Order: sequence, then C-alpha cells, then structure tokens
Amino acid sequence: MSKFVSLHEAISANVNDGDTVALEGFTHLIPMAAGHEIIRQRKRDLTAVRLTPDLIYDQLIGAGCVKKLIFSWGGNPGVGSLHRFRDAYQNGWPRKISIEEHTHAGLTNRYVAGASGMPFAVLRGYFGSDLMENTENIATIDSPFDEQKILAVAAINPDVTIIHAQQADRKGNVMAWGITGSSKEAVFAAKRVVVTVEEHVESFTPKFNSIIIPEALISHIAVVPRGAWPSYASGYYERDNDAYIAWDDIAKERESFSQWLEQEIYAKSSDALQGSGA
Amino acid sequence: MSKFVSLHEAISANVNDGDTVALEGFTHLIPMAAGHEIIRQRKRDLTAVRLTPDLIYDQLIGAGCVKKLIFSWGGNPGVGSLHRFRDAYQNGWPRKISIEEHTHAGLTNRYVAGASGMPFAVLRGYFGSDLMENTENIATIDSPFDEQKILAVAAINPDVTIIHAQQADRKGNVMAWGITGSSKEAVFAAKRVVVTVEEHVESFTPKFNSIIIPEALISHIAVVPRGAWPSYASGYYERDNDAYIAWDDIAKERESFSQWLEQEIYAKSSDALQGSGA
Amino acid sequence: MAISEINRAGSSSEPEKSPWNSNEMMTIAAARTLRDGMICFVGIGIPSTAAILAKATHAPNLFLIYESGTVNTNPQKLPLSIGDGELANHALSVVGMPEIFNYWLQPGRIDMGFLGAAQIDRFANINTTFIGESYESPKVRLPGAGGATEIAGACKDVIIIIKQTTRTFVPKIDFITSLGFGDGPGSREKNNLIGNGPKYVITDLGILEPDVSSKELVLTSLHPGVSVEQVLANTGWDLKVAKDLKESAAPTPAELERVRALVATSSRKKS
Amino acid sequence: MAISEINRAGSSSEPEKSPWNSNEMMTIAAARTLRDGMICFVGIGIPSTAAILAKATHAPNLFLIYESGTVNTNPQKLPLSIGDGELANHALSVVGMPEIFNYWLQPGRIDMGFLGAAQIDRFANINTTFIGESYESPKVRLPGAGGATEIAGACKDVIIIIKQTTRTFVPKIDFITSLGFGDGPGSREKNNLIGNGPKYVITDLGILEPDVSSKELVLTSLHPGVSVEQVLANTGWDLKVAKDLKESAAPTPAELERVRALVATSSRKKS
Repeated sequence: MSKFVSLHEAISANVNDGDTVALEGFTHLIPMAAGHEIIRQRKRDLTAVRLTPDLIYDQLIGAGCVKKLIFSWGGNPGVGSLHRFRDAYQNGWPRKISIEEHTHAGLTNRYVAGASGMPFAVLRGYFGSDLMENTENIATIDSPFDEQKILAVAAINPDVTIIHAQQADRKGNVMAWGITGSSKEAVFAAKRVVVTVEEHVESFTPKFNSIIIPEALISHIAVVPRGAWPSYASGYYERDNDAYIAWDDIAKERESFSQWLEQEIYAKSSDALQGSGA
Repeated sequence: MSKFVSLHEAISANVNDGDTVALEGFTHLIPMAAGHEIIRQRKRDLTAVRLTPDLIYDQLIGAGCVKKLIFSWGGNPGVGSLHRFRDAYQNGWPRKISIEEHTHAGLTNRYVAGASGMPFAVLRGYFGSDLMENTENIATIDSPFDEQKILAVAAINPDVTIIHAQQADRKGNVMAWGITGSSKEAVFAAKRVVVTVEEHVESFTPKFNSIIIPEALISHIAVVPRGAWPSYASGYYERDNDAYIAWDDIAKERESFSQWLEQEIYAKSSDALQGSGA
Repeated sequence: MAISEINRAGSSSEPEKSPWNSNEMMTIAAARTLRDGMICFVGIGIPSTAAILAKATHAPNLFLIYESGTVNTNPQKLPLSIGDGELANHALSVVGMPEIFNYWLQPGRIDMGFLGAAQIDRFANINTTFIGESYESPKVRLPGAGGATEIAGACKDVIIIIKQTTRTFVPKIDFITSLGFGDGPGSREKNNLIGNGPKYVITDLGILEPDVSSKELVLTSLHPGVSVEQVLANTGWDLKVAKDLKESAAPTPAELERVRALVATSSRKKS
Repeated sequence: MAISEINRAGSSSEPEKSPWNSNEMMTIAAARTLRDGMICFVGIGIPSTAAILAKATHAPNLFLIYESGTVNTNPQKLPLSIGDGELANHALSVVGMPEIFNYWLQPGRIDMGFLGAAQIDRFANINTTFIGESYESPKVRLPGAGGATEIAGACKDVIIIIKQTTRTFVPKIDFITSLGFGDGPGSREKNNLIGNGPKYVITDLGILEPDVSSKELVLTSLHPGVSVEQVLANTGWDLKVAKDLKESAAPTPAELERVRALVATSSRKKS
C-alpha cells in the first residue's frame, strides 16, 4: 500500500491526456514542481482549473499542455500579466485555448459542490457582472422559500487535484498549515489526489491553522523538497519574489520562454531536480 | 467595549421573550449554565433550536420557556427519553410545544445557509424519509445543470446563539477545541452571540483542532467555570455520565422535576453558582 | 401465508444458554462484516464495539468517522456518547459537522454505515421517530433521525443492528425515518439515493440480507443455537429463508475476550 | 456638454511638485475614511498600505480580512501577495476560502471593501477583465474578477482606489466586472446586491462620491494643489462637481512618515 512514489510516477500514474486537473494552493504551497513534471511528461489537452493561474499555469499553457483554462484571477501577482496565457488565448500560440472565467467566490463554490457530491452550490455571486453572460456553468435559480434570486454554480470534480503540503506522516496522512485557500475542497472534489510534500515525518506535531488530508483521500504522495518554489511553504522557505519578477521577462517572448522550457524543464529529470520519494 | 459581563447580564441583554435561540455544542461544550440562567430569568415563548435537545432543552421545556423546538435528534444520549420534552409535546405540560424536526445533515445545513447569508442551502437529504411530509422549511428543487432532484433547507438565523468554549483572550476572541459540532455555523448565523467560557486568558496558546470565534462576532462573554457540566470541556473536565443517568429519574415525574427546578435553579443565583465575569 | 402463521405460532423462548449473550453475538457478527481499510460511519453502542473489535482483530486500518466530527479515530475505550472525548483525543483530526455530512457522507465516500432502529420492515426501511398512530400524537416518541436518514441514503453499504421480535420486525413501520429499499426495486433510485442500501441486518438471532432482485430481506444465517422457527416466530411478516441458509460461526474465545474487555472499559457500566 | 468639452481641453499637466507623491496621497486619503473597529476586506497594494496605516494611527482595532483566508490580521510589513506569509503569521486565525467568501463576505459582514480597477464609469461600475472590443478578442486581457465582483456586491461600503485619467475614467467601460450603481438608482436592488455600493472613489487628484439620489459620481474633494480643471480634464465624462467642494487635508508629516516606513518594508522594492 505504498502511496509514496517518485514525482515522475505520481504524475504518470494520475494525470492523463484530456484530464481535468486542478493544481491548487493560493499564493502559498503552489505545486510548482508537479506542474513542471506535467510539462516534462508532455501531457496534452488538459482542462486546467485553478483560482489563480499564475506562473504555474502560464508555464503549462506555454508548454502546450492546456486546451481549456477555468479560473477566477489570472495574473502574475504584484508583477503583471501572464504573457504565455495571453499569447495562447489571443494568438493561439502554441495552441488555441478556451477559457471559462469565474469569480473567486464562484470557483471556490464549484469546488465546494464537487466536494459535497452535489450537482451545484448556491451563492449570491456574479450578480451585476458581465460574467453572467460570458461564463458557462452558472445559472440563476429561485429560492423556494422567498422571492430571492440566487446564483447556482455547477460542481467541478477534477479527474485529479494536485496540491503541495508541508508534511506527510508515516501512514500517508498529509498536514498543511498556514494559508490553504480552496485546497481542501479541491481535494475532496477530485477523483484522484496527488500531494507533493516538503517532508516525510514519522508523525505530526499538530499545528495551529492546519488542515489534515487523511490518506484515504490520497492516491499518491511524492516527497519534493522545495516543490512549491518560487511560491512558499510556511515553516520551510519564503516566497521568492524575485523569481516572480524574473518570470515576466522569461515569459514575455516566445523565444525566451522556449529556451527556459528546454533548459529548466525538458533537460532536467524530475528526480535530479526535486529529489524523489522513497 | 467590555464584552465580559456576568452570566446574568449576558442572558438578560441578549435573550428576549419570543426569541429564536440556539444553544449549540455537540455532546461536548454544551452551554448548560447559560440554559439554567435562561430558566432563572423566566424567559418565555422561545423557539429553541439545537441538533440534540438533550438535558439542556429538556430542562428549558420543562420550565416552560419553550413554545417550539427545532431539532434533529431528541434523547438523553445513552440513557433514554427526554421526559419533559415528551410530557410537553404529548400532554402539554407545562405548556403545549410544537416541533420542527430535521436530520442532523439538514439542520446543520440550515445553520450553514444562515451563516452564509443565503435564503437556503442544498443537500441530498431527507429523501425517502417521511420527514419530507412532516417538516417545514424543506423543499425539493431541480438542479439547473442536470436532471437531479435536490433538497433545499431554509436558512435559520437565530436571534441569539449561545455556546460554551474553553477560553476567551484579553480582547474577547474565543477559542474552542475538540468537538465543536455545528457551533461555528450557529454562531455565524446568529444576530447576537453569547459565549460562556471556562477561562479568561491573556492570550491563546493555539490548539490543534480548534476554532476561533473573533470578538467581532460576539455580543457578550461570561466566564463560567464548569459552565458545560454535566457535559464536558476538553482540557478542563470530563463528561459526568452519572448526572445524565440521574437526570432520567429527576425528569420522569413532574413533581421531582419541579422540585429540582426550585432547588437547583430558582433558589440559586447565577453568580453564586457559576461565578461571574469581571 | 399459512406457513407463516404456523411459524409465528412457534415459541419465542430464549435460545438455550450459550457462553455468550446476544449483544456479544450481534457485535461479533457485525465486526466480521468489516474489511480492512473500509471507511465506516459509526454510532454509539454495538456499532462502536463492533468497529473497535474489528480494528483490534482483522481490520487494523478501519477508518472510523463519527458524526460528531472525529475523523479516522482510534478509540481505546468504548465511547459512551457520540461526542465522547475518547473519540476526539484519538482522532487523526476533528472537523465541524458540515464537513462530516457534506464532504464525507453525502458524496458516497463512506463504505459502511451502521444504523439501529425501533422498527424495521421487510424492505429494511427503518423507524427511529415514533411508535403509534400519528406523528402529532405518538404513543412513544423516539429520538428521531439524527444522522440516520442520510447514512441510509449515502453510504455505499449499510448494516442495521436490531434485536429481532415481532415488535421490531413489523409488517408496516409507523414512520419511515430512513429508507431501506422502499417498496422494492427502483425505490431508492426514485428517491435520489446514491448508496446501495442495507447490506446486512444483524439481529440477536441471525443475519438477514436483501434478495438481489426483490430487495426483500431474506434470512441468510442463523446464529449458533437458534432455529429457523425461532426467527420466524420473532418476525412480523412471512420472512423468506435462504435456500443455502448458513450458520454463523460461533464467537471465538479471542473475539469474546476482546468484546468483554471493551465493554468493561465503558464507564457507563459503573452506574 | 459644452462645459465638459472646455474642461477636457484643460491641461493634464502634473500637479506642481508637492512633498508627497500621488500614491501617498491616495493611501492617506483612503486610510482616513476607515473608522476604528471596522471589518475591512483588503487587497494588496494601496489598500493594504492604507489599512495598515489606519491601524497604526487612528484605528488600532481595524479588523482586516484578506481573501486568502487570514482573519483579523495585523501585518507588520507590507504584504507583497494576497497570501503572504506575513498575513498568515500575524492573523488571529487562518481559514479556508469557502469560509471567507461564504461566511464573512456574502452575508454583508464586511464594513468596507477595497477595489482597484482599470476602468470606471460615472456610476462607479468597474472593469478589471479586459480592454477592447470583445471578450473573445480583447486588446488587453486583465486578470479578471478575483474577489472583486462579490466584494462590490456584498460589503456594506466600498472604496475604489484608481488613478484618474481619461483612459481609466471612461464614458462606457468595456466590461462590467463589478457593479457599482449600474445605470443608476435601483440597479443594485435589481441585481440582488445587498451592499450599499461604492462610497468613495479615491484618486490621485481627489475624492468622488455618489450623489445620494442619482448615484452618479460627484467630485467632492480635491487633493491639495489640484484644480477642478485638472480633474475634469482627466475624466472621460462631464463630471459633476459638488457645490461644497472641499480640499483634502494635506498629508501630515506623521502620516507620510508611516506610509514611507511601510513601503520601505516591502521587499518588492529591492528588485
């Protein structure tokens, strides 16, 4: 029953061409190394879901892995645009991608509905926004108890959700602490779950503001120290703001991006880069 | 801005005749002392909401405070029936009460809807049960995205929610740890919130499996050591199972109950009994 | 029907004295249905005893969830209440009830749920709400649904544990708190339920299972020392008996020892 | 209209050199609108600086929530990202985003929300989605809604912070990401929004507030050194000016010192 595998195996066993994948983590604990491995394994036609498709999805999109992006805020936080996303969406390079655009509240509730095994969740959202006319998977419904109009968002159930966390214990339970965003819901909503962790510990020292993902929900775990870099892992390392700024230059031109892709992703093996589980 | 008041003041300032009140806490951290103070202040015509109306609501009902009970499991856990509830519901002593009966999933989601400021929440619940025909505030709705029938429960927004917790800090934030049931949602759903606590501390030592209720949500706090007795407060005292068993005899007859009411509630002042905040 | 009348005329006397009591037999029979690694939604009483017994014997990785919010708990003593400190202190984590009901139970993540009942009918529909003529004027008011309705609806499989008498095994239950198979095949689907429904009804006399096609309960196993006649005499309808009726294996000394040790940990006993 | 044409013909030159820059003035003006004890939903950049400044000066009990899940946080440095460790480490608690959006924001629990925008119109509707002719083929694709749509909908009051130019203050925005007052009175109600809508639009030139009855933005305060003509020249519609137009108080040395100290903590600056 070993759930602990190499990053290579975790991705190859769980991510298939055409899958709907959610790599979650909000600013904190973004599973960057797992994203790189998806690129390295040249997965194609993914529907990529994520509240904030920052660097991680700019890279996946630029590498041609993504056919559709489902998101609620797309930018390089504090820096600017996602050039690879814009190039794909506006110019079709390296391939045309479609988008389905939500609000944070809406996409979070799509995960909530998925986690709950419901066809939809309800919120008071999107109202007044032109997103109402441009976004799939939302609908207005009437309250059965009063005169209110309410917004329903369809459940999203990713084929695989991938998150990064600080620790896995001996049995394969995972603990993440600090900001976890909508990760818990994305995990509960998924058919398969991959977790990369900073550290494999014998047992947890319980942490305040932590969430526990029981091993029963997890398909595979890969130990990938610094697997969230250049985002951060509270208790392990800080956010590398310079890397976010540097990305702007790398991603601006197809050539510099392609060079990055070649040198930093394809030329490296996942094991050499991030270490492997055991 | 002192939120710290005596139990007497916390109840008199927040519980009015005719209010909808929710005293939550699931087996653990049941605000028993607050319930006693409501009896002592002879509040009337309350709509009393609680998943498990165990001893605490048997006492409120027997004392004539309640006109309607909204609940999902009514019994003395591990012991038997709630005699005062049955006597009121079936015989109208000391007054007739009406009931609105849910499932745990349903009533929890009524709190969730209330906490969310929504008119309703959705679940896959009640289906197949005769509760469907006997319970108010539920309705079947169609999914706007597929063919599924879904159950909607109306929001509940208590006029006041009362919970017991282990600690309040200097600023009036509250921390409860261990089993908290649906307390967080009952608090978020309420117009006013009263918390009784075991202890007033300078600052919290964060605990695993804890919830924090920020002071901004709280109307008043009373320091009431052993305020959950005979239920328990993790880290402070254990559940007094004998008291639950003893209740069966006390509650069985109107006379023994009336005697208990006189001696244990009316004859005692809240301050003498539970100590007061400062 | 004539046969059932005759059957029902049979004696309802106690099984002859055996070295175990009927609670122990029910507990052990329930424990044996659990496979290692299952996610179980557990209640207080025999379900807890059975689950802890299974975890201590053949299913060490049984994953126990209680509606109070304790996830993957590993109680060392028998919990007395659904929110016992014992459950919280030995849990992987403790979460709020919305997470338990909405994220764990509702999506069908639970392999096996346990239910008790005051009444059960031939389609394993159960009543824990009231006994009597009407909801408004019950003869006996019971605690109600609690988690049962959605446990019955959403768990992949359900075990019902109930003592078998003509008062509990009735032709028509007074109130359907939780649906078993409704009025037969297709009822669960019509009622939007995603779980498979009751898999075993474990009583003090034997084990009943729903017929694959009719969904009606069939006696499939007798506990040692119990006769078919006894079972039929304690059933309020013409209970079908499986052609390949089995006898439940007697409790092993190891099982009995564990169960008794567990029950002895219950501080409830001291009163 | 003739008047506005004339106004727009006015110079768009920079205000004369003042001892503060326009970001500092915007920050300080925003901070001053916050009252002690308010619950504020804060974003990165000027909103954070303003909120931390207010907390350090006149509103020590300001209750700050960030969409990333940090509740009642008290950052000592300027956070660079919405999920900065600084925010988590100094928070009363950190919760999941469903709790932030469903339990905190949606019910109208937030007193004041902050928004930025790429475009704004006379009814304070704002666009953060794209610039151009069509959603499918934008000229410039912007990040999108994030939390903005529901912040605009549900907070009791909203502050919009935006630099004032004819590119940002436009007659018609290309996409309504978040509703201000729609097309005037009644629009918010028609759209099921529970909050009051934008209360202040704070720019580098002054402060605009919605007219009580028409809901159209009116210039109510000029920052020191700014003329009405400048403001009109930097607004893409015939902006109304309040009869009792005020001048914003100049930043005090203490305010400026605090803001600069805060901005200096930003490690973003080192790059």
